[in-house]
Amino acid sequence: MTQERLLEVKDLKVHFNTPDGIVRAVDGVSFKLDRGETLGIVGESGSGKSVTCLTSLRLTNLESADVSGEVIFKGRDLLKITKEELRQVRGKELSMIFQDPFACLHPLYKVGDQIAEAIFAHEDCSKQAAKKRVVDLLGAVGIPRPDSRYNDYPHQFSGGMRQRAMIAMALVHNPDVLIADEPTTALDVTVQAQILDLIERLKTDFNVGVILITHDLGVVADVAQTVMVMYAGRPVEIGTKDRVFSQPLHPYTWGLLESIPHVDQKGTRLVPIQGMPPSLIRVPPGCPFHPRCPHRFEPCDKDVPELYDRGGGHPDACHLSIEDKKRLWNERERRRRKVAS
Amino acid sequence: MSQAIEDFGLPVQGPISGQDTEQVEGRTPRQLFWLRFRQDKVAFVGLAVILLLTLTAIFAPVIADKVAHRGPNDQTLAREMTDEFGLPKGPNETYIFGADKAGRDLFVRVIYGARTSLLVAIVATGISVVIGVTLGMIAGFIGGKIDTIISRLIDVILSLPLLLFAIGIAAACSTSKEGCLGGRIKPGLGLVVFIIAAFSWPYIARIVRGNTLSIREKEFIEASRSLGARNSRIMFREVLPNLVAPIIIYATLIIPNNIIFEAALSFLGLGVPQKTPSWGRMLSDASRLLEVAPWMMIFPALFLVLTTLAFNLLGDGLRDALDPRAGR
Amino acid sequence: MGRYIARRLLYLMMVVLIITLATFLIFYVMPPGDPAVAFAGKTPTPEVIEQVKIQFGLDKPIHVQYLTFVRNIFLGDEYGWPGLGFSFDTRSPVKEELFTRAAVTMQLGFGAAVLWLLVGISVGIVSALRRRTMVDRAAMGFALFGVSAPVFAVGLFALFVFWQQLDWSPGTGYVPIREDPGEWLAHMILPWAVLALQYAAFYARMVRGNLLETLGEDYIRTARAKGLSERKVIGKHGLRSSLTPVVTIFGLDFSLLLGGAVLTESVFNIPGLGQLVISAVNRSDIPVVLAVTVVAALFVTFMSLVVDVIYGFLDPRVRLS
Amino acid sequence: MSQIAPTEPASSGPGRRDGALIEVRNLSKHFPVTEGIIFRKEVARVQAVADVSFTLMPGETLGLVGESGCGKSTTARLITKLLPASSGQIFFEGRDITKLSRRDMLPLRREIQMIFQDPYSSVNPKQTVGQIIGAPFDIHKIPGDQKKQVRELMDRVGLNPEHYNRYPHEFSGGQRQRIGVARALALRPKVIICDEPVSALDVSIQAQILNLLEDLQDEFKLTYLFISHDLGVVRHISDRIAVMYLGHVVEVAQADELYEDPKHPYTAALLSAVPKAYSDTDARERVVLTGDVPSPMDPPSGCPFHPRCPKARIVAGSKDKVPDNCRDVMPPLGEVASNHYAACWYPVDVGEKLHRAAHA
Repeated sequence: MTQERLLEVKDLKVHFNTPDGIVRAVDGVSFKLDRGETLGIVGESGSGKSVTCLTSLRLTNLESADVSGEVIFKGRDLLKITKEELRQVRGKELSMIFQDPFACLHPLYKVGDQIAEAIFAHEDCSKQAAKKRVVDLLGAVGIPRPDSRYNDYPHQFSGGMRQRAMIAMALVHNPDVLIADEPTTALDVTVQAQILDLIERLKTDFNVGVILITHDLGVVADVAQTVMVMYAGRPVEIGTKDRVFSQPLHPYTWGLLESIPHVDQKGTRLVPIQGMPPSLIRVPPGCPFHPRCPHRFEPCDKDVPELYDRGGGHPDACHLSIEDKKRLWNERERRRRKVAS
Repeated sequence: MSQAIEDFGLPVQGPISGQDTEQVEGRTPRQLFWLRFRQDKVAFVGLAVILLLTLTAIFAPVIADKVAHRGPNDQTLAREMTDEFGLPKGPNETYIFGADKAGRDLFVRVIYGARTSLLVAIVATGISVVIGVTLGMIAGFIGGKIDTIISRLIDVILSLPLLLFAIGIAAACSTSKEGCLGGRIKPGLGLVVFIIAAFSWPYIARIVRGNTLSIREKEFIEASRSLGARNSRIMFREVLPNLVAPIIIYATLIIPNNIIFEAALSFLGLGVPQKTPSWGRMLSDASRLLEVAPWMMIFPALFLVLTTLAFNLLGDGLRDALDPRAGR
Repeated sequence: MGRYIARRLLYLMMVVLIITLATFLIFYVMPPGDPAVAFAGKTPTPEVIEQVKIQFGLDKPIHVQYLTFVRNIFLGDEYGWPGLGFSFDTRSPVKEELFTRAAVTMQLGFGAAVLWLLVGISVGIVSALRRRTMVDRAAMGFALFGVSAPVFAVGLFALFVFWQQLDWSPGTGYVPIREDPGEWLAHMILPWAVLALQYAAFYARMVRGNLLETLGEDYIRTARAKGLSERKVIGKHGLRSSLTPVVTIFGLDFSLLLGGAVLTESVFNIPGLGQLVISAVNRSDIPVVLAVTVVAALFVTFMSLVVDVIYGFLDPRVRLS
Repeated sequence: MSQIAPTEPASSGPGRRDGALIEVRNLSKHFPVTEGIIFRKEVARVQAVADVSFTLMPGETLGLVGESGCGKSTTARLITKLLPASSGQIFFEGRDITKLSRRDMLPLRREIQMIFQDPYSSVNPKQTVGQIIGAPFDIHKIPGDQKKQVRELMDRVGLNPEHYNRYPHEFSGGQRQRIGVARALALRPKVIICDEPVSALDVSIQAQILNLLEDLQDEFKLTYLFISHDLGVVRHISDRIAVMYLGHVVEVAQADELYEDPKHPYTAALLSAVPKAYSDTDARERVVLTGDVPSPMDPPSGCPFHPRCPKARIVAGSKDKVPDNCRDVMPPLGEVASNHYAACWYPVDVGEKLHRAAHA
């Protein structure tokens, strides 16, 4: 696998001005994406994972937002380039698919034409040639009878097929990066498996970098190589999938892992995270997770922990020393296994 | 604000603490409404104008008697206010709005006109709200054949050329003193109110039906049903409170329509009786003397537009405050 | 689609029946006294009234009268199709008078409709795209005034300003286009503008609201994400969704204009259907009022069918479900 | 590859046990699809629930799992009589309640309660928490200090009783779900039907509610019918599990047995499709089904799963063929192992691998 840096987000902040106050939707996010890599971004609702990616392509409503930081895509800062340059990037080099395939296709145009439109947006091409390419793509993403399906309207497609159509639309120009924002949340689990399979296959076939945003740790564990966990607009840890799942470093990640009921094993009592996610208008001072954290100590409510590698093998944002973390996590693991057995 | 912001769970406000069970700082719906409405200065102006007009209308006799020293049909000073050709004179210090062609004080008549306009519009709106809410709620809640019948009735009435029908009814019922339908509907204010109410309830009914349909699908209705609540309880305790906001908004918004409706009928000579001062009729009188007595047109027109504008401003403001997702 | 139209047609037939019934009840059953008396002249003798009754079938039971009335509309009467009756006042068939007048009202309506669509839609679009700017605020302020101002008040005011004061307008009245196209136009501009104002204001508000709502939809984000230019995003994806519902509203508004033109015609003294009705009402010429109302209602139902069919073509969800 | 003959006909399969709290026998529900503007005529029907039988034993949690549109929520609404059944019977403590009128049903409403999915739509935004939780007392005209009882309930489900007079919008999703739980608990029911009670919640909040439900079950000896599409949640909370597909119950078994040894190919595919955060083995053996769930308006003939079934293709030995009986005859829900029922002509053998078998 070639190590080609495709995307680098540096200290991205997105603050929305609302009548109720400033919403710190994204508050200092940095990550990198290489070609052929799948980065999974996990977090609960309101953790800022979607806004991070939408803002990268300037797709959020930025009228009333303060955005700072950099989004370097193949050497250019997407937040600084002109609208026309940005348009050239969108859908050609960097494509996006969204959560709700029911709402993401225009209800009044044919599915095929909407995909063809993505072709015409970036190259001159005869109608017939475009149509042929669309039909081929629809076939490639697994839509049966693609030539007659070309003329269907979105409401004639099932949820899974619409998401396939969206993926086909994202792939017309062989992009370098595919951002998938909760692509399977609205779908049933058997259809989800189909779509995840498809994304996986496309990643290898087209050698793209994929960012997969989800709230489902299982989905991330399934397809990602790198995992970034977000909480209250900030990343709390970034690492390879194996490290984050086997040696998680942040108490929030621990809480998440312990909250999920397992398909594979029965009977353990769940350990929920106490409390609820904070309002992004009034993020707690210090570490935003400290009010819910069972391991909080002196500096937590004052100093914001920076995200860096404290020796655990991957960066995290927590004041605990690496020894304490290992000890605490192992204790929690032991307790959990004891209850289980 | 765009979709993105809603995803942050904004409704959850307040300092967080260790427990999900801790309180969230919050305000009652009424407080929220007031908070938003207070910031809407334009709507406030509308409200102020309406209050002023209402007071003027209520105290019209007092103002006419004590301030202007004249009644609405008082022609004793006719000679003073008509010239040698019998044409009315324009505004002066005593007669601030001038006089009409019979030499009556236009200011006093305009004030009394506010009375007629507001009375007819508010009573007619009240009746149409009662009918509209009842039928709309029944149609939306019970559904089935009853819904089909009521909905079709609404469709048909809304697709009638209603001014023509109104003219027809007004004409049919005004041919003689005994009214129509065997004397049940007498010409006069009552007839005008009846006609307006008959044609404006479908607007309310349609809105109420639509809202009821969407409320009916909510799980709290099922919850109530699964507890064994009867339909009457569900309608009055669960559905109706959720209809209050749309009813207030749309009632406010059809009042100006009804004011215009009354004025239109009177303008065509089919509205309120001759003697009753009405802006519509004043405009009709003015149209024949536009060249010589423009004030006869300007003042009633001004009051008419001001009134409807004020109600529309208020209605828009209420909609923004009660239902921030709609519009804007 | 065929089935859809067939079903709509069936429904429309029912509506027409209901409308004729309502009209008939209003004019023949609601008023006290005898319609024949009105027709028989100033000092009717019982013999004359009796004669009139027989002549117009007024002696028959009311339901027979109704059925005759409906049959005449659909099948025609002794004066041809459609049978709209005989005027008490002019003592001639209503039909010819009605169609002459309708042509005038149509001229008024078409001109106004073109004007309000152009103005309303473009103001709405501009307002939505320049949201929260001075342009938007000014446009919406004016629109609010427009929806609040009754057409007769605006009409009189316009006459006062443009005719009396500025002398730009030739004033009230109507000149047939065949006599003098220039004069025709000069006489129509003010009525068009006045009639269009309220609708233009309403359409501007509606289009603005629709477009803003559409621009918040997920598929607009998709359109941007695939690299379409902003012009295409709004022009193709945004406008298509926000203008499609306007078709329905326009169809209904335009068809109801026949009723609404009464006031404009009255202010500007234009000899259209509205004036015909008002004069008929004043002379208790019931058959004329009845005929105009029924024709207006039929026009509405016909237009709603046209709108439904057009809408079916514009929205595949309706067509293909 | 032996064909296991069902031992018993469907109606007496898993649906008949002595001492059952709730027994559902051959329950069906179809919704007419009507057309017409004035006179509506039925042009099609959606078979939402088809010939479903199962029992709910006192004190147990029966999980009802399936994908969207499989009829699990409709089943819940049939049992709570929010919808009338098209055919079949529902017994509560041995008594047929299928045809009871609202009045006769009223006393039984105290015994069967429901918790709903959407914390935002399941509480009336115009009522205070006190009114919402107090509604059961009003409706059943229960004497006593209602305010005190409501406050006790609020305390029990983890809400601050001080918030008696607050409106729902002042609460978070998890707290609102607690309001719904308190309302369901108010009349001290024997059974609570939980319709996707945690699906709308974030994982950390979801765990709080699941723990609460478990605690309440112990304390009040509750029986749950727990409906969810989340297989992890269902396994966590259920003693027995019924799997639904296109209106049919296709498999019923003890939770552990079902997860470790699924007999119906659909269950096997469903389980393998769940992405697992904790998966120790990296070897993915996912059975990726082709196609979507068919429309319940036009369900396939025979076994509803046959168009997507990998096992049927293994049996037929071809990618494009299925055995005739799969295509033509709906298999009854038969006992394929002790207390393990599956509606399949060719149940999955122990340890049999289905993944990609048919697609290879």
